[in-house]
Amino acid sequence: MLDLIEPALFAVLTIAIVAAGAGVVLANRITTSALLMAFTFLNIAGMFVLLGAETVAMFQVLIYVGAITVLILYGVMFTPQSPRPYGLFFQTQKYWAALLVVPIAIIVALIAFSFRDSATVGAKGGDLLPLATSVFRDFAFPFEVASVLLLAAMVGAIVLVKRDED
Amino acid sequence: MAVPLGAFIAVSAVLFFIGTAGVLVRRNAVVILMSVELMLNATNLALVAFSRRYSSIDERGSVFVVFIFVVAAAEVAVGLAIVLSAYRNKPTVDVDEIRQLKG
Amino acid sequence: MIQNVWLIPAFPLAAFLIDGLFGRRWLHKWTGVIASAAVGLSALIAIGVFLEVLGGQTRTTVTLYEWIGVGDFHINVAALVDPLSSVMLLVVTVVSFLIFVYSNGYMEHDHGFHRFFTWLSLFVFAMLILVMADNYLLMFVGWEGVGLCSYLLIGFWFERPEPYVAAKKAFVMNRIGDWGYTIGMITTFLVFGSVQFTDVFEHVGIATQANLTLICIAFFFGATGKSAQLPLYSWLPDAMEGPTPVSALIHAATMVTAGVYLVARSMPLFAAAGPSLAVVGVVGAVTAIFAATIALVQFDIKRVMAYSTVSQLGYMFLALGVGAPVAAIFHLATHAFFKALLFLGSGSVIHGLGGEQDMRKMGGLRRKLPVTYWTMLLAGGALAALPPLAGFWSKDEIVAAAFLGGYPVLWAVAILTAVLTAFYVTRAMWLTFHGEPRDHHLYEHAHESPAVMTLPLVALAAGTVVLGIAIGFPPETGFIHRFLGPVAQVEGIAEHAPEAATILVLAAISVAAGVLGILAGLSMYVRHRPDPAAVSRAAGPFYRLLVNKYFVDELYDRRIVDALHAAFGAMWAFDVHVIDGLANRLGWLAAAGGSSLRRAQTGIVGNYALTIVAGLLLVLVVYGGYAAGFFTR
Amino acid sequence: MPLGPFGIDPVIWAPLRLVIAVLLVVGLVFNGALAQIYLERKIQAIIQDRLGPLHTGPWGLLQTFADAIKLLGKEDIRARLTDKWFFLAAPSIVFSPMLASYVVIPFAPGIVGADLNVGLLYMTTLGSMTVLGIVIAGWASNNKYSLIGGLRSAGQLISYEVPQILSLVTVVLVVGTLSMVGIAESQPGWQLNVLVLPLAFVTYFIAGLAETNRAPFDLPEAESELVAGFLTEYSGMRWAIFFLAEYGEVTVVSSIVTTLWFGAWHGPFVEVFPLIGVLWFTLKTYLFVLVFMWIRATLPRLRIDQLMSLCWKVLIPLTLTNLVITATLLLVFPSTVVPVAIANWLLLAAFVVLLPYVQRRRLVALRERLRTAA
Repeated sequence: MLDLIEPALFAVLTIAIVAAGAGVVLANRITTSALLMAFTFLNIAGMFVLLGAETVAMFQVLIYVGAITVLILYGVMFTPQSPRPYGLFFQTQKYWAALLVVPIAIIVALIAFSFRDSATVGAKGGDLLPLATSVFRDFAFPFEVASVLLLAAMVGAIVLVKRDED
Repeated sequence: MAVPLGAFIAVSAVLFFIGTAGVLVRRNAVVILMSVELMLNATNLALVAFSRRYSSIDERGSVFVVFIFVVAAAEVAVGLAIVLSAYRNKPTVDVDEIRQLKG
Repeated sequence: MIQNVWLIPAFPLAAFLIDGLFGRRWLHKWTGVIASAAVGLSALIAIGVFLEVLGGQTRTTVTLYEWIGVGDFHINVAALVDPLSSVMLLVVTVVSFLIFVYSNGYMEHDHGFHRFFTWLSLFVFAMLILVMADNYLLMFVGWEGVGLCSYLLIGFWFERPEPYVAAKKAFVMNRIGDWGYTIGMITTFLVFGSVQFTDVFEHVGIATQANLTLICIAFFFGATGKSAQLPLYSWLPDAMEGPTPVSALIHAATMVTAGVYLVARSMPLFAAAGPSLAVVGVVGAVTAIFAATIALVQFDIKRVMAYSTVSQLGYMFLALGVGAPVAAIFHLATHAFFKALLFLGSGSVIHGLGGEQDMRKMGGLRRKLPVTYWTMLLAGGALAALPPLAGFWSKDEIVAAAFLGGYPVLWAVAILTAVLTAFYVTRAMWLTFHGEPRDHHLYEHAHESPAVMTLPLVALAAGTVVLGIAIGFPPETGFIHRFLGPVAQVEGIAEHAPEAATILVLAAISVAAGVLGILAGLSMYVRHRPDPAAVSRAAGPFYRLLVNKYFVDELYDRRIVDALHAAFGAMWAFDVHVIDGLANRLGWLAAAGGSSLRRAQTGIVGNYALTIVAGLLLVLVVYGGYAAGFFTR
Repeated sequence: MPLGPFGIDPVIWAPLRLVIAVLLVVGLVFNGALAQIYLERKIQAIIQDRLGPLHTGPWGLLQTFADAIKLLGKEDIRARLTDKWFFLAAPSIVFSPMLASYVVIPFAPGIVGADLNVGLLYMTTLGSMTVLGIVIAGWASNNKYSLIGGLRSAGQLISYEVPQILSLVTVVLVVGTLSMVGIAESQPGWQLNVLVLPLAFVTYFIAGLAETNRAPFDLPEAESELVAGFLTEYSGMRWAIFFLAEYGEVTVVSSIVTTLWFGAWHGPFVEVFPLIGVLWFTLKTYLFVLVFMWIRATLPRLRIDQLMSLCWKVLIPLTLTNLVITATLLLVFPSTVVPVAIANWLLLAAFVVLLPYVQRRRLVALRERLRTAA
């Protein structure tokens, strides 16, 4: 019975992710979209835990839920819009989009099942040490470059939003 | 009984294309940003799954997740800044109406 | 000490950076102090280096780092420290230091004070690089650097039109000369595969006579540009529009001697290429007498000095040409002192008169400016080659070398020039300091300069008095000869072994020439017999020719500049119609293509994203096709 | 079939254990909050030379119970223009992360919900989730004071997370583990981390004050300017949940301080009776809760710009410097923490001595600028 806990959790998380993700796209209120997005992020963090990557899961929550969602909520609150008829809700190209995206999604999802777990990977330990080793030893330079990217993005965002005369 | 790797990848693929669909069909620029975040998250999921289950050598896949965090944060900051400054010029976040740059 | 030779240019560079970055906002008057102190430190180190070279370190190469390394071609940023460069380092730093100190007083009330010292420091840095370089390319860096600083400093008072026109002229003429230098350097590289002095000089033998001559003539052409020789001399008199310390430092003591230094440095090349030395000597002699005649009739005190400088530089080239590089460098050193002194003295007079430069408005100033008068009198004596002042020893060696080397014509020209030199010096001194004041208003307000200006004058005067006898006695075998021996010991140049009697006779003749010139000047200006005005009337057309400087500037304008204008017009037409036309057609093609593709750009972001997804679908289909084997059969 | 503790089947034990733990923690938080409210009122009263709650029960002990019953009994009011689901969800979003953080707190040897190897990171993560609830509460209230309060709070929390995490990282660098139990075990006896990293402790404590919206950083609920911030529209039990969350957060921050810097459960007799660790832990934690109250009663509230400049111009540079110095010293002297301790004490001294001086200089400059502008 304990063996079923993991698939059961996986099923719950999958349903939550797909439903909430679809909700983000379909919800007619933007705040709902934002909250559902945060919910999707949380569930993905759950997936990470299921995969045994709890450090990444923590960072996922810290960054996506704690920072990015709040940032997007800020964006939502600073750009209020009057309600609009549902006909104007989607872009005019929605049928084309559906026609293209659905087959691709099906193809890719089917291809995805062709990946098999590697035989040698047994029960790995936590991912804290491997992650730290990779980031600070093997990928130290790209990591620094990424931090410069972040700094540049921050400066760029400030410059873009700053009003001219104050 | 462990969940097979393919299942994780499939979930990731489905979420990715949900995000794609969001980018393609929604008019609201903020929602488009959210959809992009969904796509990035789907990528994260695939990367972590591969890194934990597929590679028999090490777990470097997770490092790319860290880089995607960085990129996502940068993307959302700059994206929102652009949306905000566009909103200041013309009070709309509808991407169909922001088309002054057309050729 | 020699290993730290890089400190010598480092100090002026640091001063340049400090003054340039912080001078305008924070340092103000301190810029002068900083720059002077930096150059003073350089001078101290230069003395140390000189003493070490004296102690036997006759040839050291100090490499700082590799600058260019491409295949077999290696150029280092390296200093070559030998007697020649150590003497030059000493002269440059010491004279610079004195002039820097002087400038603190002279430029005191100028609003560009910090700018002045910034450029001046940069100049000293570039000059030191030029002198220290161990290869032609690094030397060229300094060469161009001093040219740039000369341009900046001549045009220092750019608010007025004359200075910047003069600056432009100087720059363009230097560029023409640099063209020669560049050709020389490239040819050197092609012939020898290296531009390093030691490499080149050791392998002189591998080059053909024609190649060597080409290299030497090209380098000498470069030298004429920098050292204001015929035909590229006419920028130097115009350069007097710059501040007087600049004239003293750049256009008398240091930069203009770069050409002399270049030829002296390249002596092994010149010696191996026989005809080119003759060219150097003839050009030098012609320039000497040519400039001296113009100096006879100028009324601007600084222009007299400028033409005098051209003339004296001609002497140096004459010396090089007759195979006496030691005499040339000796004269370079003494000239640096007494001509800097003359310029600074003129500056002191100009300063005392509130900016007046016309000698016709001066007169009788010896009572008002005693220090300036006495120091300038010494310098004038040195210029007129009166014993025992410095100019006598060095100039006498040149004249003697010309005679002993078997060039009697050049010797005669040199003697004649000496007479003219003595005459115009006497004239300038008399008009400025003696006689009755001709402009009483100016005279009333004239005043002696402050100590910060007069002390350098005194120091330079001391140098003028003792330098010649200290290192030039006894003639032909003095200290300078022993020290600079390695420079002179070049194949093809025979060290003369003159007899004492010959030397005495030659010296007597040149002293007599000087005295003759002085007496002629005195009789004309003190006793008015013959009256100068009458002489100028009698000379008529010749006098006009001199006053108008042989119409050289007009000749250049009419012949060369106009011809260039015509050629450029033709090129411009070609550019507009053919090249631009081609580019425009291509641009039109791209524009037409672009505007036809423009319709695809709807401006709706979603559409673009959709095309990306369509592309993804295409990739997947193709990939699937390959996987299924549709395309492989 | 393996047997779990107490002879119970592990399949049943796992959820049972969860239920027990949740019940325990909820009880802990509720009772802790009641006790803290009583303490707060009494201490404020003592500092302000008053008597405080007096009449209900002996020494007014039952006053908070009465208040709690009153709040529970109140009508659940929701204004019509509020955003229904968000309005209802916001208190839970604030409350549940706080509750979840108790999982990793090491009360005593062996008494811990789960010894995660990323425990500290887990706590930080949960702390950052609170922001979401506050922003949503502000937005859902459809009230400008609420909205501004919520956004201010979000800005404050996100800003102060940076020095907070940087302070924690210095400790992690010294200790070498993220596990709360591991950190607790690393400081037996008198080898408290506070002796090594006093500056990190001070900066963390300041940032913790801001993270819990406590005075002098209680901007989001600044009554004088924003009515009650994001709480304006809330009343009754939902309001109470926000307050429970706040007191819970205070306890969590105090627990982190206790664990990271003051040796967690370590104290006399712990080796003999492990359970006595709970007592030591609680005593230490409540000591810091008292400090929180003391500060609230003493210091005036900061202005929003002062708050932000304190964070970005003082705390973040300070913690960054501290982090870099600590990391460097640990690399240079891998076997001893004495240099780190010396550097940290020196930095702390410099901070304490120089801060008033720098502030005065800035004030003078500001006045000068205002005068010239006027």
